[in-house]
Amino acid sequence: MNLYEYMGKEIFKKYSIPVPDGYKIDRVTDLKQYEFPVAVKSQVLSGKRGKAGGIKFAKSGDELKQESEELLSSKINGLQVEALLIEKMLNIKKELYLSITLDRSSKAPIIIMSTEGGMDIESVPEDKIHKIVVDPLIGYSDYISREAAEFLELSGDLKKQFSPILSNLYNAFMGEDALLMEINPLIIDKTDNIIAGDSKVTIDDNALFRHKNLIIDDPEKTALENEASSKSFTFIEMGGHIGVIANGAGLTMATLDALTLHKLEPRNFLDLGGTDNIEIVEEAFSFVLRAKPEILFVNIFGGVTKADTVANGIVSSKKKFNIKEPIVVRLSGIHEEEGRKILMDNGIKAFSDMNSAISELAKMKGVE
Amino acid sequence: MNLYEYMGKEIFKKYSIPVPDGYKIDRVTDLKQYEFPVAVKSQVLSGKRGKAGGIKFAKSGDELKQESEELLSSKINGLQVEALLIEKMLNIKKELYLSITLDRSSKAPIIIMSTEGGMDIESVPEDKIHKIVVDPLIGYSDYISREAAEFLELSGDLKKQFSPILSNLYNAFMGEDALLMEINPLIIDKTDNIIAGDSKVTIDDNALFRHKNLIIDDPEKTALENEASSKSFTFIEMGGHIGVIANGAGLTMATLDALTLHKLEPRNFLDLGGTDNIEIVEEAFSFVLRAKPEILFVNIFGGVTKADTVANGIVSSKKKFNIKEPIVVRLSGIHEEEGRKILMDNGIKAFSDMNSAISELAKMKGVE
Amino acid sequence: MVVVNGNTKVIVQGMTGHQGAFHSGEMIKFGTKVIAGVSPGKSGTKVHGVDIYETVYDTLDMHPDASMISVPAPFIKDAAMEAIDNGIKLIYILTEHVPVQDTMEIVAEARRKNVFMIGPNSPGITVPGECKIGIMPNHIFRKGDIAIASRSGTLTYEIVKAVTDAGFGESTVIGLGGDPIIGTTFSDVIKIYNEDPATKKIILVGEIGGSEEEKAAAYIKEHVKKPVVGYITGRSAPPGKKMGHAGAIIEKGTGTADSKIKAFESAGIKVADYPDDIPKMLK
Amino acid sequence: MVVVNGNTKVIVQGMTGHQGAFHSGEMIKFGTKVIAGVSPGKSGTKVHGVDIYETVYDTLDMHPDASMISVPAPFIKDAAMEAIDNGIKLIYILTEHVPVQDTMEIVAEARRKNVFMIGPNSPGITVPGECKIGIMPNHIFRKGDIAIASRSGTLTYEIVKAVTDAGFGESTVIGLGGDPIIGTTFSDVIKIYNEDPATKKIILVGEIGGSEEEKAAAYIKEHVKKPVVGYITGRSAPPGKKMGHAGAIIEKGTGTADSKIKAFESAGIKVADYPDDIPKMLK
Repeated sequence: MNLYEYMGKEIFKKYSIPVPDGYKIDRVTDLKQYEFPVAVKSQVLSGKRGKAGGIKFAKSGDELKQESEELLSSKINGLQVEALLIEKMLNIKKELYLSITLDRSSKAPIIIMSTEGGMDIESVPEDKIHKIVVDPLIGYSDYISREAAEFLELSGDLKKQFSPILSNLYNAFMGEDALLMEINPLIIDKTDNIIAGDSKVTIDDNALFRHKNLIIDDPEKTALENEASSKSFTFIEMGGHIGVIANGAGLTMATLDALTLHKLEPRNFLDLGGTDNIEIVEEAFSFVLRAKPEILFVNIFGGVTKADTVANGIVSSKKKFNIKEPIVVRLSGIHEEEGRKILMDNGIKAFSDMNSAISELAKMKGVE
Repeated sequence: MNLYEYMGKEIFKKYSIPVPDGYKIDRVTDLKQYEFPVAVKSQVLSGKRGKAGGIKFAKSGDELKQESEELLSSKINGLQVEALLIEKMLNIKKELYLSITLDRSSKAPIIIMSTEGGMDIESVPEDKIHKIVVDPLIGYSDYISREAAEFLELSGDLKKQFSPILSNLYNAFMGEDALLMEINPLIIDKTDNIIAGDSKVTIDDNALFRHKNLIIDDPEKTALENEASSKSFTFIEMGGHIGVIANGAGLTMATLDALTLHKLEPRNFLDLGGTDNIEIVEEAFSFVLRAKPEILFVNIFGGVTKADTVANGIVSSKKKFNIKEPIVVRLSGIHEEEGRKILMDNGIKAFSDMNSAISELAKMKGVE
Repeated sequence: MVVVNGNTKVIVQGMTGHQGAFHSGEMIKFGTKVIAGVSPGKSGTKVHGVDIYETVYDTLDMHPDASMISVPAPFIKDAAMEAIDNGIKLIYILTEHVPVQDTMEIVAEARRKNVFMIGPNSPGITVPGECKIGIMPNHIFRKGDIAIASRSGTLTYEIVKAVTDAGFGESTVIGLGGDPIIGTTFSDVIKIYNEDPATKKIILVGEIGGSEEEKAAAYIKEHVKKPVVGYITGRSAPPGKKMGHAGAIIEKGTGTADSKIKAFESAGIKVADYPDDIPKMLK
Repeated sequence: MVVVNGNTKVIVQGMTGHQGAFHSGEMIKFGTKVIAGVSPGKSGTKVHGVDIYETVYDTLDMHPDASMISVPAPFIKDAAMEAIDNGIKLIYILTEHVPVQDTMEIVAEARRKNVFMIGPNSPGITVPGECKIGIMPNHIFRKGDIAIASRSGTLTYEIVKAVTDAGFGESTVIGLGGDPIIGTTFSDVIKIYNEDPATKKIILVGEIGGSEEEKAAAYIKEHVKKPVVGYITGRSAPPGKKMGHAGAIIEKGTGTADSKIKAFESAGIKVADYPDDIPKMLK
């Protein structure tokens, strides 16, 4: 789950990483009198927010009110602005880049840093970027701060300020089960204080049981997706017309791929998981139906999930939700024949292989 | 440094390990009204304290006062009782043994447990003792509690109580830089609560910089030893007559060994360490002199410590402290000849090898 | 035959759980030597006639070679460390939704102790005719000379079944697991398959995210003479959106379906568009 | 010659400190290739003409083989981890009073990365005519065929000098360190000395506490044909009292001077009563 800037900065504060004085508002009436000038920052989960006009400045209460009103009624890179972070303006002397993420290759946390902060890190040349892999069994050690401070050309008091910032960022990364913690820019201001100018934080959804305080709706999900998530379904809305229910993430992805290659557009991704329970099937249908697809496609390879159970679930869902949209089913694996018989008896088309099922869908949509 | 029972129990409390209700007193006037019966436990750093009469029981305020007065004016196994721990009596159902110490061989913490608690663990047969080595890079994991609980025949609610006790004991061991944390007995009372009946805790002196709150006089050292320790000397008082100053712990021990083999009894162990400073030598003399030896023996192999510096230190000490006792010196290594010349010029006997010096001492004491 | 064989002695941590019990039964039917189960608080009971113990330590006198771990995600780290520290040399983690930092520590410890680790979030390993550790359906396999490695679960069964239905058979099938950090990866497994005399052809079922497919392709280009067929799923995944597997996040620049397909093709690997196309590409 | 030779390139962590600077100078006089120093905040300066760097990482293009670590005890763990994680394959820790739990973690990490670790609280390693890493006085050595291992500092010099004065010479001298947990122990070093063609005779200088002398004796009994002379210090130590070295705590039952002397004698090791007796027992 990706967090908004203001949420990431709350975590930074908790781990003693300096952030600018500021506060978050949801509406203009929440604005407080504050030391001017201030930055008015749209809380949207999008890169290049500044270039897209998502960050404004205000020198007075009137300006602040006006900029806030405008931003709160606008979209930044297609995303509606729902909240603002009002922050004291910093006098920037230098901008650095600092992040910790997971390195899949070394299977360990990796610290990434650059003297070229404030811009897209992907556009910074390789020799301006330094990486340090941290051994998870050893953890953080101070020499890492020294190596990093040297690369970032920090000495004296700046080095003294920087060392705990990096070790605290590591503690935050491990302590909050993060997948990414990025500070871009890490600002050195004109009075030589180091402050986190921005935050980009991703938390491991699988570790949320250790962070009960963080259990919130994922800002990047639709309301329907969040609701499905609370029922433990992985459900993602997409732009097309074919509602999809499949079992296993890999098979579900392969289903979407096959549909797309046939010029059929999926309306959603829904992984039924491994279950042998009719009610779970009904619940899956309830989410897909609320996304209003034109046709429903169920693609099951039975194993843990028995094909006849799914067939019964489809039949009962059809009745329960009074489904008028056509349903195409592919059932394979454990109890597939029983399953297909149940469906046929109830007037639902059922195939034993994926290709035939998709051909049928293509015929129905007239793309073949 | 070994801690008194009440100090160890303070640490246990800090790490949520249950201990009996109780309080420590230094004098009888500190006694409080309390739920009777109580145990009155002498705070001395000696094993077999119970057998030696160091633990009494009281059923009333009068008994408590009387037992406390008697214990506070007695010696247990030769040690003066300076403090008592007054504790609520427990109704004991079963006694277990549990400890964590360092295993030099596997170079890791080792958990030792037995169902035969309350007695000297050395007298318990091997098959009644179970050991689990903890990998220091991995740390504690819950399966260790399960393995231990099974060996200790704890199930159900007792297992649930025990698991955090062991993991907390491990946390205490690591968190307080301990060399030993022992609970003997670990008591199961008649209402099936698990409680630490005693504590034996040894802290790594070298890690005291991380535990400023623990910097206290070592209960097992004499006042003079503690004072020397505060000046960073390793100084130990012994029973004999020859005051010893040597450099390096190994050479100092070898000096004591050689004296003992010659039937000469050392008054002390004092390791001068590696120094090239006359004032350190003077300070070393000040401690040895306060232990009132009959003869002084200085045994130096110069390296970091220059032999001539030591010679000058001996001469200045002799003047400063007006030393009347005979001084025998052995100087070898860097600047040994200059050193011996300085001593000879000042009327102090100096040898180049240990054997000759010790023969001279033997002659003086008439043991040869 | 790879890593396991007909003599491999397997314990199941979490054997009394719903998944553990069901799949242990299937494994026994397959012919796997399931010698013991471990379920704290359930020692003394039996599942499919197999004794349940309190700890892995209690099973050591039966000399287990491998452990299948099927406990809830929050307890995976403890169970895996227990298996590794008790000297088990192959661990397979079925469970999904394991926190990735826990996996990271398990992998580091497994490497240090030379433990072969499969998963987490994996369907396991199957060597037809010898041993199955995991949850792949028994009936889809036939002993043969095609080795399969996949990051997916049901999709693997789909492909195994297609291969078997087309008249081929499998030498070894390993489900690597769908998480961003896993014990055994494509680049580990491709070396093993290349050296396995029972394997004549190889199928790699990759997925968007990470760069393991690209690394395996580089190794294949250099070292592998056996024919390899590849399939990559996630082509239609919206950038930056997750598809159930955390491993399916599209990473900036690398890790896309395109980059993986290109890497495969440049290593001479035939790439299938649909799972069903794979069998004909083996001919 | 053992572990190091005339080509061993050495860095010194803490080279600008009092001890670091003095002993680096002595090492250079001995002939050791001291290629760089590491002292945070002092980079750009020089000690004995050798450049000082901010981090071990900055010295890597000179390909250091070994690091002498002489920083204050609270910083030892950081410095040692820095050396190990930067790929240095021999680390020697001079510093005394290192917290034993820090040492424990350093040793575990050194083992995992196959690093040869000497110390802490050790005078180092000297191979006369080749290389000295540590603080043993230069002038007491003569190249020869006697290898010495000791848990002590000054007592080692005493014995080396006695050996040299008696007309013998040394192949390798290692001061293992006086702490309860150390990187290299008697049982490690006895194997190395036994296999070293430059070594004809061996001297072991033990001390009360622990069971490493006993373990080495068992190995000698089984495998070592070279003559071994032993010396154990701490015979007169009062039970349970510390003698400067934490390693000198008398442990219950084992680890006493008596048990060590008996173990030596039963392995056919001649045991000296006084350090000065050792040379005659070599004859």
